[in-house]
Amino acid sequence: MINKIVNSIAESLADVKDGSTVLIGGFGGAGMPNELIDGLIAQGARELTVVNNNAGNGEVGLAALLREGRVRKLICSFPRQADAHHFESLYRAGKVELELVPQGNLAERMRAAGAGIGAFFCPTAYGTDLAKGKETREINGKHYVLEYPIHGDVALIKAEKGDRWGNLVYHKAARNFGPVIAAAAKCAVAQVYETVDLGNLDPENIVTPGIFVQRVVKVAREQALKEAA
Amino acid sequence: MINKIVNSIAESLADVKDGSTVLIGGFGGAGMPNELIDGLIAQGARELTVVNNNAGNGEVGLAALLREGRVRKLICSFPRQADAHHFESLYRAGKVELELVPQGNLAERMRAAGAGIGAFFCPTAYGTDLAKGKETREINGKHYVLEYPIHGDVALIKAEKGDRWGNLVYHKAARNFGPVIAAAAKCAVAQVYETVDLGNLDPENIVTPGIFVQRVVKVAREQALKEAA
Amino acid sequence: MSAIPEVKPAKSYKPRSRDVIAARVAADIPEGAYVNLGIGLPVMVGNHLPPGKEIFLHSENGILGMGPAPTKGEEDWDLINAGKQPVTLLTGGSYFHHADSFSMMRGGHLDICVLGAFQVSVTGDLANWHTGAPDAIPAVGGAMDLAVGAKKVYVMMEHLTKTGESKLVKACTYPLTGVGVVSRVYTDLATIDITPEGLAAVDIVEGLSIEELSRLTGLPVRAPK
Amino acid sequence: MSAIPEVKPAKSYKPRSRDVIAARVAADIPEGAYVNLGIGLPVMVGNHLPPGKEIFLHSENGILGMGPAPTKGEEDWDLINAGKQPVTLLTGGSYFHHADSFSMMRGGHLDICVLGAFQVSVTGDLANWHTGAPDAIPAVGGAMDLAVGAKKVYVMMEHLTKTGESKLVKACTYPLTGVGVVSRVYTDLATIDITPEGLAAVDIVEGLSIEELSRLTGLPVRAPK
Repeated sequence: MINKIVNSIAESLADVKDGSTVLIGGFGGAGMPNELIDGLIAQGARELTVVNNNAGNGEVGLAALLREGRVRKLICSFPRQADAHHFESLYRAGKVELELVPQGNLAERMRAAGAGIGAFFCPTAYGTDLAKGKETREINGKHYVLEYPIHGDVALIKAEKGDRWGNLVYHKAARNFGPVIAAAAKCAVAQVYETVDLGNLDPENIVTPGIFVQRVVKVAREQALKEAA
Repeated sequence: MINKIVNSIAESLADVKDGSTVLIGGFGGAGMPNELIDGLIAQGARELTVVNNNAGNGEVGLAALLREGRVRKLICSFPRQADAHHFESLYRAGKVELELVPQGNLAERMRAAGAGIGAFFCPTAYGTDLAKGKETREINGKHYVLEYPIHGDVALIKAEKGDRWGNLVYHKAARNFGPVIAAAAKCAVAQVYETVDLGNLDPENIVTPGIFVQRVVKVAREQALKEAA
Repeated sequence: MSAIPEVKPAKSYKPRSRDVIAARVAADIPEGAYVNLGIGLPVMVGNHLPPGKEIFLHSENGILGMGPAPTKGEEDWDLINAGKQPVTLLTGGSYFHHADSFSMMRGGHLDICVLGAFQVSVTGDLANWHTGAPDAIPAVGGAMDLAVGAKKVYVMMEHLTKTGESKLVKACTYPLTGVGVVSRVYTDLATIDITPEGLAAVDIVEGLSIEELSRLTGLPVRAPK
Repeated sequence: MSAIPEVKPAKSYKPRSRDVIAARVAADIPEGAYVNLGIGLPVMVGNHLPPGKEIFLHSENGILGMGPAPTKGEEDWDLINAGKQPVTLLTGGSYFHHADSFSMMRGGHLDICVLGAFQVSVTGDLANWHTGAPDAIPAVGGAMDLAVGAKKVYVMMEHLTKTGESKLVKACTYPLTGVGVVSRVYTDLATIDITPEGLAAVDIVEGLSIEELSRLTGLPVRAPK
């Protein structure tokens, strides 16, 4: 019997290595797997390359991971926010590298990783500083920039429900990067509020099929955390 | 009020022009929009480029469109089937052009069209006759072939239910190419067995959001047709 | 020599308020349009969409059919807009993941996006993501994806900077967001189309002449037809 | 001269039946594996998967967790496999669209695919989609996507053609499906790994010597360890 549900966050992250690329879901606080990130802090992996849309908010989750000095490089679309002060200090001190990527390229580059695409010509950012040094090409009169996939060693996902085969569903706009990073990482770990029996999720409505998910771990619903995020 | 539900198949296809590229959903008989294809035959458009995984089965749908001589070119992954005799005769007589595309490239090239990607490096078919004359590149030690999007003027989709904003859900493996071709075509027309009120489809479970669908038309459930397909 | 005091001419026009600009943008959005309202000023357009018309608001984080802010106490922090503010979903709306959401932009499925700007050039170049200041934390979000993807890119901005310089320029001096992407600009002074022949006013606030608008803009602006 | 009749040596081995080959393939599929069984011969592997093990069958047309054929009268023609035959869905299975389905292949998410073949070369080249006959209707389906995508590509085929030529060859003469993609070949005579050092038998049918296997194959085959 295949059971991808593990008993603890510690177990779900036990083998994350120093220097890993960690894809983290979430857009602002929605879909941000704070409990898994706390687990990653406790686990101790260092020199991480982290991919997330933002650069942490306040003191929880990614902000805490940054504060603890575990992040060598952040690949991100929007690190500038009122409460992203940990990132800001580290960045100004030259202690974290930033690769700024337009949000759609962030999504599409990870989608390419999951789909086995070697590179793709994308119109976004053509003619801007974010395309500097990149290969460009005109195709049918339109200008494109060549973009490469972003592969992850680990993906940290916040979903709503999961079953023992790793099937996932999400809650509203907390879905955001979840299904994309699940496919882009070697080991996708999903925190869920509910683990359900096989068959409880309608096969028509499964958003991330279990093939993309290696581990599922249940966390308690913490309304306070969600609002703080 | 926006109402994408049209009253008849004739109305849904009234403006299809000669020479159009028509993306047709379905894999074998599953998801094959036979009623829409019958409508296209009645509508009369000629010199069509048709994209479908197969080359028609028996006497219905795509097979009938081929038989009627409306197809100039077929872009397809698997035209060889026991009951694809109309295609076979036309092909042997040099009356229809064939572009053979690996099935995943067919899907990914249409996905690229819908996603605004200009071209992509794909490992499929590298070193084979189907990559002959195409640009190749080695990326991180792996070989890729450059593939271009397939855009459609019209997409013909078979879905299960649709609402007046064009939101669609499918039935089991009849989903196949539907969501992909909806996004790849200028005008996506979906035949559905049920038109439902707005809100009847759960926002978490909508498979094709209405932004990708221009017209929805209700057809009667014809078990006989489905089995013949 | 007795000095004759120089009389500064009284300003003969009143700039439009942000709400009036937002309402002006909203008036250009037809029923059935798929629209993305950028963070900042453009969000205000949402407050001026005519309630009788069905217009589909897209949010980059995976929402189509976005509704207004929830009433106090009804917030769901899993349902937020691009600016991370709680929103609602209209009946008929849907959720999807980020790759699909940006396919909607990049694939040309959005009819209109409305963006803020630091500068817009006469050729439609847009600068709205970075002031170019060396110590600024750069952040781009979805602006570059929207700029190349939407069928029409509308910009909503003040006509002049706080120091009185035109934000409509011959060539952007701030880092670009997109090249030749802007169709129309809505400011507190006028609505102006970017055309192959240059700037063309669609409307001007009452009391402002086309000559004075051109002078303030530092560029020739054609009079409305 | 009185003729001494030449005695043809009796065949000392019996080739494996298709079912036995299928069972042999099935024995190499570990629990939890994500597996695609190609149309034709490989479909038979499904009949030999041990009922106690959970193995996930993928079908290119958007199914994960494919189950066995339905009982007569229970067919749903919207639920078919790659060979267009009616199937069922296991509890816990899911449906998805074609682009996602081929992402599962191309993205390296499938552990194993089992394909038929016309020829396999010593370097793992696969030829299984076209005989090269000029009048044949070409058809490729998902074979090329599977060949480059799955972590391991297993081939299941007769060892020899009907005219007695080896289908394991130095270089394929039929048009290629994929270059250097095959890991292991299961035939009616042996199970053979494609290694950087050449062909290496894993097992051979009883009574067939490694020398005779090599002779039939027309290529050196290393003996099983």
